[in-house]
Amino acid sequence: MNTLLLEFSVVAVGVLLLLADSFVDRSNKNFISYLGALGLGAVLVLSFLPQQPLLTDCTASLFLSTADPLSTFFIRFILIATIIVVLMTPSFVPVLERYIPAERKGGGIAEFSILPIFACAGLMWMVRSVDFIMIFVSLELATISLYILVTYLRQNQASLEAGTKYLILGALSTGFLVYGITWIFGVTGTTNLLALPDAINALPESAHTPLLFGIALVFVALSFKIAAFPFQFWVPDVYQGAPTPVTAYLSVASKAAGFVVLIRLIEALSQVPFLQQKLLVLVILLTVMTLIFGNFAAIPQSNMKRLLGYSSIAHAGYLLMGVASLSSVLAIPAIGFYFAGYLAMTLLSFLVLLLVSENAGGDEITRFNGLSKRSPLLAGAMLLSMASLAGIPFTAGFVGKLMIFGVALKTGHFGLVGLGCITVAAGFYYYFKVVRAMYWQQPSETTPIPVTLTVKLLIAVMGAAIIALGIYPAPVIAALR
Amino acid sequence: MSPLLLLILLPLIASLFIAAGANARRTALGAALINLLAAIVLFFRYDLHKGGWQFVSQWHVLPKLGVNLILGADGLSLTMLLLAALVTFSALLVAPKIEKQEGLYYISLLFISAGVIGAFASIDVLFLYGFHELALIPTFLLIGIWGSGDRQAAAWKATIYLGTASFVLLIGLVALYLSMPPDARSFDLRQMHDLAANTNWSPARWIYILLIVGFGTLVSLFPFHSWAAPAYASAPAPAAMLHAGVLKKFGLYGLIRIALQFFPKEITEAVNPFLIILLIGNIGYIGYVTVAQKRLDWTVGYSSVMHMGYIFLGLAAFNVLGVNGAALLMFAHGLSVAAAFALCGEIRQRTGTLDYCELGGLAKSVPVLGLLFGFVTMASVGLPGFANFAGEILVFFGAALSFYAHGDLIMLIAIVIGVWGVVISAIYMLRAYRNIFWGPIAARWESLTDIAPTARYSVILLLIPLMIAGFYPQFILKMVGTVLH
Amino acid sequence: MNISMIAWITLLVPLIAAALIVLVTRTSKPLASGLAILSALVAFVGAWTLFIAKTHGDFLGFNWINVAIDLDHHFTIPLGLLIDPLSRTMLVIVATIAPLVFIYSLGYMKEEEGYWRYFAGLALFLFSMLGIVLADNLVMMFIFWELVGVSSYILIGHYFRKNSAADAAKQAFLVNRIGDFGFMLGILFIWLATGDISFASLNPEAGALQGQPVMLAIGVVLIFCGTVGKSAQFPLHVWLPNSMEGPTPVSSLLHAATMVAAGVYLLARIFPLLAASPQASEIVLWIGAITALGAGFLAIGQDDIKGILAYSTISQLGYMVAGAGLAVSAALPMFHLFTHAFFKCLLFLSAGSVILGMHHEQDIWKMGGLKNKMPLTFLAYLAGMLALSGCPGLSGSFSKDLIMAHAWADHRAIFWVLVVGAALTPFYMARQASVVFLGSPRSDHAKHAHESPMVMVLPLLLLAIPSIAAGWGFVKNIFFPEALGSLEEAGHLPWFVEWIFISAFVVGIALAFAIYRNPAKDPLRIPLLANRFYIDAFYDWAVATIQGGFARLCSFIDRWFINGILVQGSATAIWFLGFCLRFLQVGNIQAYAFFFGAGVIALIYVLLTVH
Amino acid sequence: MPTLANYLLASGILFAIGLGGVMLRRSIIVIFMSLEMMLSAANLSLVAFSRYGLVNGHQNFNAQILVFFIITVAAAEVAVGLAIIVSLYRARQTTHVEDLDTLKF
Repeated sequence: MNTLLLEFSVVAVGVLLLLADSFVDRSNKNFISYLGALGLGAVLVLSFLPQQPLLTDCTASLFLSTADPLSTFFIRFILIATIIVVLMTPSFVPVLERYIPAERKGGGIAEFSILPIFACAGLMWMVRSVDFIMIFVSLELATISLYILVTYLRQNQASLEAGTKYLILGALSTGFLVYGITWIFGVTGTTNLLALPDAINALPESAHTPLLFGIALVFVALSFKIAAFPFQFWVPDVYQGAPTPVTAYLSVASKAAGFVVLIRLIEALSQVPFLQQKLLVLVILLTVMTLIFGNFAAIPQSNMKRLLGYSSIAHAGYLLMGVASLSSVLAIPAIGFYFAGYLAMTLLSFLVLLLVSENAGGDEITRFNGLSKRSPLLAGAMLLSMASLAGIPFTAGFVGKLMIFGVALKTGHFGLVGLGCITVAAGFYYYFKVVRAMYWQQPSETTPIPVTLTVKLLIAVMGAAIIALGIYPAPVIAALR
Repeated sequence: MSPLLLLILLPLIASLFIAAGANARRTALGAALINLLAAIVLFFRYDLHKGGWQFVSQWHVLPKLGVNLILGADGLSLTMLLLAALVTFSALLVAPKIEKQEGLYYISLLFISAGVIGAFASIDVLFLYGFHELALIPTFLLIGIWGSGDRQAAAWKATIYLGTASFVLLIGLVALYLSMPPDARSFDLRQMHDLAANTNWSPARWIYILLIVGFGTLVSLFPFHSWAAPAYASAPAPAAMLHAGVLKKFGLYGLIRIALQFFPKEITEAVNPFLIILLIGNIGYIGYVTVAQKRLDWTVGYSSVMHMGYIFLGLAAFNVLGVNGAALLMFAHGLSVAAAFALCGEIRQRTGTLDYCELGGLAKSVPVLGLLFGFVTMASVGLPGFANFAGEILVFFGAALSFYAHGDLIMLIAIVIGVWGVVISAIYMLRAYRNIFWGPIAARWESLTDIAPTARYSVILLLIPLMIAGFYPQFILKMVGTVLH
Repeated sequence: MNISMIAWITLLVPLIAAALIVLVTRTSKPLASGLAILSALVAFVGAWTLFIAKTHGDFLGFNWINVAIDLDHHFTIPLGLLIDPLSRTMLVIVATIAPLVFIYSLGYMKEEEGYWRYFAGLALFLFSMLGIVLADNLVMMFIFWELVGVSSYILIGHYFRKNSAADAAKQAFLVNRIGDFGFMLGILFIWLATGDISFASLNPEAGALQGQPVMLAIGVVLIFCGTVGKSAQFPLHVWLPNSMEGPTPVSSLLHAATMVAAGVYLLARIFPLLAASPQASEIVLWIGAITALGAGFLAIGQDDIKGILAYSTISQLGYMVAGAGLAVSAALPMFHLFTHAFFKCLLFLSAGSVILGMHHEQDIWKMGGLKNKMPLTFLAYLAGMLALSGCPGLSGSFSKDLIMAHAWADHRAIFWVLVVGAALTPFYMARQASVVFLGSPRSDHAKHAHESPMVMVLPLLLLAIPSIAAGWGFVKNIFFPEALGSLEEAGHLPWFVEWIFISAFVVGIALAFAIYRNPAKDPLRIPLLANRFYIDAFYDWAVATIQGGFARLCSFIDRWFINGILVQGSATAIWFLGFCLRFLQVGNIQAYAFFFGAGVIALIYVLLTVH
Repeated sequence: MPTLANYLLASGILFAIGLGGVMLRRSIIVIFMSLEMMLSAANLSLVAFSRYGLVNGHQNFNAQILVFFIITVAAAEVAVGLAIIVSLYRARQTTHVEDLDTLKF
């Protein structure tokens, strides 16, 4: 089968779900999300069939797309992330019903679990595309659905504010992206990443400045997507305001897609001699600032969602460390593995956060007080994900950090590694704040938190994944070598 | 199925059962007892003539990168395993009745135990490291929930300090790994040995320093010791026993296994003077800090920091005598300090305070406790008959030998201060004993109940091997001797 | 049953007894004491068998430590029993006095609590002391050296609820530790220099000592530190008087007869080195002489019946050390040790009997006229006192005069110091005798004092015999067969030296009886002496101020600099940095847009400028 | 006959105005319009580039295709964006950016 089929089938799933939504009674919408998860699962299975590109000559067509290991891996990654998020939505329904004016019972709830599927399709295209046009279109497909999702609680001020911020800053970065693409195209005459290096090498010295201008603008847009300092400002606010499943989705899937594009771009441009040094310095600067800001600014946080926002900036920093070491063969496996672990631990922590904040009525860390007494299962799950985020051995987070720092050492970024040690220490601090709340403090009320079967299943799966990846990372790494 | 894997898994399985709702104390004790017996059996099943790694078994993890789960044991690790099993069992035995979250309490203890056992049983450096880290969160919980005094601050400091230190250590290990020739990279200790022996593999100096600092912090090497005393002072007795008795030895174990083995002579000799200065800080400086303490728990906590200095002295001697002495001292100190913390906990339970000013004359109301504490006191001042003495004297001979070989003045100073340290530890331990158990007894202590049988036996369980190894050190030395040449 | 078996049994039986007492018979008084005495008697029999059999040899037990340095070199610390004339003699001294004291204790401790602790301590001590005597190498001796230290700690601290006793025990242990600090270094030094630690192979010509007088001297002096501590020589003598807080039998056995003499025994053991090093022996000599004289003076200033004896012990130990320092023969100090053991033990035991008779009243100025109340004790005491004072014909005189005679030959200054000391001895002893036994009672206790039970008196009488006779020729020839022969012919002594000794004795006695004929209170009370030359006060000050201050300083640095500034400080700094950074997140979209634009410019700038 | 430079200049100015509007104007509606202006600036220069940057004599149509995409995307963005702004107005009775600062630090 050929590559684009996957994306189209995802879109098909989305459309079918919309139809299904409008043809069933509105009493119980959960089955929509289960249906969606099922459909995506089917696509995931499909993705394991052998694939070949739509057109063998990638430089000719506009709908350019590849089927290299990187894209295959991240397509599955995004599918899995979407499935989990879609499965999270039923637990979120009460909040939706609180904040959405439903003249008809259950109105506008199904879409909440359908829109991620369209975003998913966009992100899947994005990780495949090797042409700026495709990159732009797919990115917008994903982003626009995410605008809606972020603002979904349309009577909740926080959600609205977050949505507006995301909208405006996102549109701003889009503007920079297209303008950058414009200039790159103007100078080189191509929008294709694979054709770009030769085109640039052919350029006269005089054309370098406008080219660099364009590249810089494209970098700006990508840095915005992956939340690298100084383009991370939307992250904490949007994460805090957005509905929790959406926050989870933002922090995992769309960030991953952004990184894939960034990697492709850098790999393409690194074939140009005079760009290598510039790009390296640029990435290292981004890394340093992102690490410092993400980790240190997270220390004084008291709101769990916001804390996770900062922590996702911090992890972007570690991933950038991997990007800075792309010259090592293990860099891409390292980044991929880091993301695999990051998916499990982040989504798990957001799931627990969702249940707790729904039950305790807020996202502050203090709401976690004495969770170990109210629900040992949730506390244990949160403990596991926090340990993994902090990088305790036998969790996916540890192996990820190990590999990232390994490649960084191998490439000789000793300064980055040194800084990394400090930021890891900071990470211990703010992640253990949650553990402290859950285990040291006394709960305000002792009523146990109810946990549905689906959630138990999700926790079990993700927890198992965290530990399994931490002990036996071979398969994931093999998938990317 | 390798016996060592069972040894590691048993506590974890037990904690699963506890999480599922089994009787916490009985399950934990059962697992620990089986582990103890198994450890003893393995200790004596080890074939001394064959030597080397035995009971080896291996599971592939990342064979291409040279990372595998390889379990195996030689004399040194079997000794440490025996220590771990002993201390675990007696720590669980001495644990008092827990009101809140008993299950979590025992699960945490079992996790620490599994971690240390795994660390001492793995041949693969990465797993050796990873297993040790398993103890980080349980310690955090144990001190934070069931600790005493300023427990939360202590738990914070210890956790973040140790977490950071272990990360630095991890960087050092990875750098060591990367310094190998690309085709031969491996975390397998045996392969690293072959590499060091057969090729001209010579890691850089900064890696050595990184390892010394990383491992050193875990062993509270001066000046990276600030976490230790407060943590031990406020930790619940079983946690302090496991942490100070066994977990702390991991750092030294790692130094013996890795730092001392694979680095060229010129690097070690270049760095050694600084290491010696630091260990002088441990013995002399921390020794007097200990003298200044006014509470028993702080005294014992700091003393466990100080005594690390002797072990470092043995390692810094870089000869068979010194390292043998260090290994013996690791075993001895593990047992004695565990017993000390157990008795600390017992006293605290009865009096609610460990302040020298408030206590006194307890030997009248709790004679057996007093007797046992007397034994512990004498052990930690290095009295002949306890393994501590044998270890210390071997360390001194080793240090003297290395002074004779190199004639460096700093080593001479270290020896003199080290021998003087024996006086220092006598000063504070005897003062502790005199202030708590001797002198006139206050009326409110008249009616204390003497130590309970379980606690008594758990301490005796620690003292017996201590005295066996004291009267006949070969019992340990011939085991560790198989490794250190 | 071969000879080495006997030796090992002699050594180990007391240990077994001690262990059994602690583990099994804590509850039963008779069993505890019975076990201890039994073990002492076994040791007694064993010791004499070894002595009569004239056993000579080194019986290796096992290698306590045996580390393979490389394929053909092993580092070993053996545990073996070295039995030669020296250890034979010491063995019988210890094993003869010990049972007597054990039996005496039956009576003395009858009323006391902690019976089992006491006898376990005694048995442990006996084991350790025999270990010192029989050790065949330095480390082994150090091991038992420490063990006698701890048994002395236990026994001094027997009345642990008295603050004074608790402190005394602690001080005794610590002061000995300070001595052992030197001892340990000395062992290491000798080992490095000669490559061996066994007594058999000690010789000044070995290894690095070859033609290195300074090295040799350093080694010997370091080891001598052990002696200074254990034998309470100046400046480490302070613990011995305080150790009198222990029960009197303990004082007599440990702190008069045997344990404190171990230091002298150690010197005799390393005599080859000592003799070969003039510098070292000079130091030893002077330390001994100073101690002998100073302690003699201090004994005059004491009011505690045991205190006087304690200082006299220190003084006599000074004589022995000086005797060793003369570097003539190991037998010279050993001979005085031999005689001293008996009469000083006797003196203490009779003092104990007095104390019991006086209901634990120890101040001699509350006694008086006891010779009628407790005649047997008085007789025994008289024998001991005369022997100690150097009354011609009694054991003490022979050994002490011998030392002084040799001092005359080689070191005239030392000679005069020792002679003054020898004049002080009869003085303070006669003082004690007349105040305690003569005159009229000074208190009700003294009026109603009574003779002690037979179980206590019998040992006294038994000990009186050797106290008188131990110095006589034939006895001497049994115990010091060859060694003293050469010292006998005092041909090189001028005729009047002998008379100096005698006159010293007479003058001392006479003065004492003249001054102390039944006064109500001390007629000559010299603050300097009563306050022990203020040495103890100085030490207390030094420990409290200097050591305590240093410790507090260290603790302060640790608390505020290392922990406060370095650790907490860095943590706080990072927290503060984060606290500042979070305020970049102002929450206003347009501010973010501004940062965004700034970022764009920065990026462009970087890309354009970097090359 | 204007040259490529003129078009680029014009589009540059357009872009700058848009950026300035985003940074300076207070009303979210206007900010949003300025954003659209930035996009059209890109469109203008894209068309210019494909008109002047000839590839062996022919225009390069890739860019013009991108232009259509951009217009479409912009339309979608506007649709969503205006919806968001409307609901914001419903909820907060304001469309001023200063009022949107409850989420910060």
